[in-house]
Amino acid sequence: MPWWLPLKGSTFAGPIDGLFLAILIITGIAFVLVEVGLVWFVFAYRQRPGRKAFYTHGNTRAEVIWTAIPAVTMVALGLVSNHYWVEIKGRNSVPPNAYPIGVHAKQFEWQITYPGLDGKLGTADDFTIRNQLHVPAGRPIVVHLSSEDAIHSFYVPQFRIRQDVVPGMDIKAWFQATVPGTYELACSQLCGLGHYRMRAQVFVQSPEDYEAWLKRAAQEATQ
Amino acid sequence: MTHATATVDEMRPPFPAERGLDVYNLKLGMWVFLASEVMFFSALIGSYVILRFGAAGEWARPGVVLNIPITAFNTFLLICSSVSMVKAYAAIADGDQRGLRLWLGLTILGGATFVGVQVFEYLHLVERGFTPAGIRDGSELAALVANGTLPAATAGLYGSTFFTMTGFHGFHVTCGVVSMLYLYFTKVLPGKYSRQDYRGIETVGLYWHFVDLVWIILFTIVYLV
Amino acid sequence: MTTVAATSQAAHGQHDDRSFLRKYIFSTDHKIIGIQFLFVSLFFLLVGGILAMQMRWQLGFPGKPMPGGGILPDTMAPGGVILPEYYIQLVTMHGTFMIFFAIMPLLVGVYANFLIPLKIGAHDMAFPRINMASFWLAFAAGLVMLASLFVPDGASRAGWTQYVPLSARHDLSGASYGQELWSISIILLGLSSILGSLNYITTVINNRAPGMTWFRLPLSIWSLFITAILGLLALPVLSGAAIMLLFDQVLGTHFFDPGAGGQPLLWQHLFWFFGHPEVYILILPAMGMVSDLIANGSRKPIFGYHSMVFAIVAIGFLGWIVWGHHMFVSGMNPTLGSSFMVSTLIIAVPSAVKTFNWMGTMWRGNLQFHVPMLNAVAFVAMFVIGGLSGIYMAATPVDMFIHDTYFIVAHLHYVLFGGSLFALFGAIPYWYPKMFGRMMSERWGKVHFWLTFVFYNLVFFPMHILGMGGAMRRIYDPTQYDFLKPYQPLNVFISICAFLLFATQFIFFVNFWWSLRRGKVADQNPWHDNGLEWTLPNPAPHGNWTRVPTVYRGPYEYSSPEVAEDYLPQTRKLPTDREPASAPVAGH
Amino acid sequence: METAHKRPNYILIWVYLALLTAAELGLAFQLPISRNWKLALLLFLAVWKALLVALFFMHLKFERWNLRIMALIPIPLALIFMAAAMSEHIW
Ligand code: HEA
Ligand code: HEA
Ligand code: CUA
Ligand SMILES: [Cu+2]
Repeated sequence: MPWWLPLKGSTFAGPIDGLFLAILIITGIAFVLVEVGLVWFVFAYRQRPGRKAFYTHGNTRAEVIWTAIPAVTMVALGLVSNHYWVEIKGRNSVPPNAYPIGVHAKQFEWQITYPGLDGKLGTADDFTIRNQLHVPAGRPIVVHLSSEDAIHSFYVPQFRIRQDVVPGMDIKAWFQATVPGTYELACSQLCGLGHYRMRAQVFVQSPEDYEAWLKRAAQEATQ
Repeated sequence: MTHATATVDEMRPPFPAERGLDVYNLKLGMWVFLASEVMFFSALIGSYVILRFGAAGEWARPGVVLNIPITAFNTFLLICSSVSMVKAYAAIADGDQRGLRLWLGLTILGGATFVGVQVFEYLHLVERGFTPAGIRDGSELAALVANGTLPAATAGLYGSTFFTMTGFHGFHVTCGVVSMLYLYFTKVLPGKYSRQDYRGIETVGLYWHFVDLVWIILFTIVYLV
Repeated sequence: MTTVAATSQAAHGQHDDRSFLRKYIFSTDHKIIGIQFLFVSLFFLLVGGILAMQMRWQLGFPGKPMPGGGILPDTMAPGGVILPEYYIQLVTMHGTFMIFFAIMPLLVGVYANFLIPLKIGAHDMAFPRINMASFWLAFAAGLVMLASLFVPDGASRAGWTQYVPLSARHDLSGASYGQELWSISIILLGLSSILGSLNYITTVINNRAPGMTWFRLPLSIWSLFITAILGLLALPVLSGAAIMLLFDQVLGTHFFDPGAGGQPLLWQHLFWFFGHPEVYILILPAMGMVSDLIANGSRKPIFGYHSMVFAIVAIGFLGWIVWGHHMFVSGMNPTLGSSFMVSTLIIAVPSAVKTFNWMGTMWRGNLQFHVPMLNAVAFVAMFVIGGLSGIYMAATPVDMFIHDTYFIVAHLHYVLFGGSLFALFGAIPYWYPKMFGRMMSERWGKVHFWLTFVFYNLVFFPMHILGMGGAMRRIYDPTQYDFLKPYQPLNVFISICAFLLFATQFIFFVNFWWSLRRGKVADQNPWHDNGLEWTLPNPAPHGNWTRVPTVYRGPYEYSSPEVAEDYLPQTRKLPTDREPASAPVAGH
Repeated sequence: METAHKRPNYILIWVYLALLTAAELGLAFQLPISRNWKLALLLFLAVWKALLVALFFMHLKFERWNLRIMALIPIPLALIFMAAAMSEHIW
């Protein structure tokens, strides 16, 4: 049974997993400090007959230390995280050359609209497929998210990407898949009784395969 | 707090306060309650501001839908009832029972009339087709939407926010009137208040002025802006 | 000794001749109201637990008929097989009951009511009748919420966070009255909490005994005071939001209806602007009471009392400016996300102060592991885990991955169960004698503690791994997803441990009821505590004090060199103590 | 800190409030100025009126500072909330 993060399927996985590990180390230290300390005290200072506790009201130096260290760590962590956050979701983080795909969520399915051969959404040759997301590997993709009814959430664990799909808002999210293969697109925002089965398949293909598939799919769609 | 040092201070109640802040429980409690009321109205008004701010297309001109003159009158009425309330307070602080009865009576009257007028206003609006759900088709206002005097896009939001905010204010006024009536018959008429103890009056006054204050804000941002 | 004097007076001093109804049902006595809250919210805790067990069955054994599930109507679980729509109701009601009707009333309703007047030396709350109203409103709210489980189409189906438009539109949720009843119940609850809070605040500010200065208040009272402020200012926002939601549901208004220009995100802002202060409402009282328990169990003054107070205040304030950390991936303005991340991370600092000061309190103490102390130490150990997992989600890029996964579920149970509930398992036996005059069984208390501690960790720690694997929350049947299939054995394990955890709770249940009648009669100050409440007989008489006590020192003077025994009650006058400056006495 | 306060002239406050309301009405419906200017001025007047009521009718002017604080606490919170929620639309 797996016990660590899923396969690194996109360019986001590197930094996010790195950050996760960094936090694991920071919090790990704090965790060990506290738990070991507690266990130690529990044994070292448990009640003994005729012993009186050491009477003290505190120690300013100690308190300053254990206030300052977390403060510094947290600010540092905040700065680092923000750096990646801006790259991933910042206002103009979407690369200009990103390949557009329309994703329309409705109870309880994903309608994926492909830009057709001209690579542009909103043109005549767009075509739509249910619950199948094909993306070329090694190229930034921008998904235009829209919702029919409730709030859904676009989530591909291997890509480490998640973005809520809110009715009445058009939200863009981008990612760049790296490892060809098939994955699952999960809806991760409670959207009704079918929420649990609102899933689509994700096919990451080499650019060539993708082009080939696109041609075929486009023809089938036009017939 | 010892009162010895205090030179005559007309704004300071003669009766003893509890320990702590030297403000008696009832008054402190009312202020604390008002703090939460501020948050409640902030939630409603804030939502209105946010919705209007984010709304696509422009907002309906108040003058077109609402009946400004009658509401202006209502506003004036509430201001008057606010001053009569504070006069009632001043009267009993001087131990003037007649004054208290008179002014508090006027306050109740003003409040009740305000509610009455608001009910009338609501009926009038609904009749013209303005409802919490938006604008009723086939109504007088629907025609205005058709000929473009009223923006259609935001009509729904307008109704929702308008009736919720003014409605809850009206509800607060009603509560104020009821509690003042209660005091009037159980305490004021029997003459239970005196210059030694008029906590009930000062406290209900605080509530009443707050409701007036909320209306001042509402009137501006709902009826004028 | 003043202690004895005071009590004997109190004992004879007040004979109250109130009818049974006035005394126990429509009582205005803060102690009775606290006890009423205790029974009611323990019942709801049980309900929440039962709902959780059904969830765990479905998650562990999807699609298999639930033992005893046959009794459920076919609209919920035909033949005992839980339906998706019923599962969502379970999740929603579990969260709602646990947060709003179990933990919140247990911490605030019970202990703010019971402890504040007793610990500050007041006769009762500032507004006893309002206090009673607050209880009955909460009770009504609970009944409404409970009733919603039995209406056609069952209870609310939108999660305890009630995200719109799902919660606002029946055609989306498939619920009928359930949604409205949720809103109504929450509006009532909000009113109840506001009335309660204004009572606590006024009482603490105005009705402290002479000599009970701000910095002589026990930390439990400090935290309950700050909690009351949070409740006072946060719940009206929730009520306002719930009212708008209700209007959207029944009047056809458009606040949250994107079709007519309404904003779904507005609901999330309103909800979480309440929601995060709410979670501190759920932890601060626990922290405060744990501070009392640890100082008592360590027979040592609290380490850094003042910084503990400032930490409480800081957490209370910061709690207002972090709500957006629940909305990082909601489509909210990302720049806003950055600022919310920073403010969220900062909260680790006051929490650090508290954690390390608790440890400082135990350091070189003379630890006595009575049941309350055991649970208090467990609280520290578990809250830290929950708090630290909060750091992962506070980091926006990581949260993008783990948001709405079981990592969150693990976090919230570590802070809510490992935190709040363990604190309660400590507080309940600690003040039990003050409430009922008898002790809860020490032995069974220990058994319950150890079993709970073990099973609890076995249930919730593995959820971190599920979350790291990307397992989503609020999923009826995880095996739908190929990438989740390998985790199913883990789900089975969690479920089995959860059943054992639940079973363990019956030790507590029985201990609680059994001790009411048969428990060992408590002597006056069973824990050798310094607090004012222990100068009264058990249970404390109506009106508490005949003569308001005078306070000469802070509450944590354990093992003080000034006296032979290892505790020094706040009311005990030593030759060196001066009388506090007298103040005008309460006039009511 | 115990200072002697004279009771304010309530009728005068009432006159102010009435006049300000009249001014608001005129401003809103007669004055030919840009929408934003109107907005700013109207809000200014509304706050002014609110202050009059709070300070004189509710006696905040004569209260001790810690009670004033109590009355003011919610306001920054409300403003923080609105600012954050509105920033949704200015990006
Ligand atoms: C008692 C309730 C409680 C408490 C106290 C907390 C405390 C914290 N919570 Fe938690 N939270 C919840 C209840 C609570 N939370 C609930 C119920 C949810 C889910 C809601 C839902 O969606 O259903 C949630 C969700 C939640 C989220 C949203 C996750 C998501 O949905 O994507 C986030 C994100 O930032 C978060 C963060 C934090 C942080 C940073 C703290 C901090 O206060 C923790 C601070 C404490 C510590 C850090 C540990 C002690 C400190 C030290 C040992 C010092 C050393 C530490 C360091 C140097 C790091 N919480
Ligand atoms: C304090 C809060 C609290 C507590 C104690 C619990 C307790 C438990 N919770 Fe829950 N949980 C939440 C708050 C809580 N939970 C919240 C807020 C959510 C999110 C909901 C949402 O997504 O909308 C959630 C969601 C949640 C999920 C995720 C569901 C999903 O997303 O699909 C799961 C899954 O396993 C779960 C399981 C459990 C289990 C097994 C317990 C067990 O610990 C239960 C054990 C039993 C008890 C603790 C009761 C014991 C009874 C007594 C001691 C009473 C004795 C009575 C007398 C003396 C009279 N919970
Ligand atoms: Cu769509 Cu969940
Ligand atoms: Cu939070």
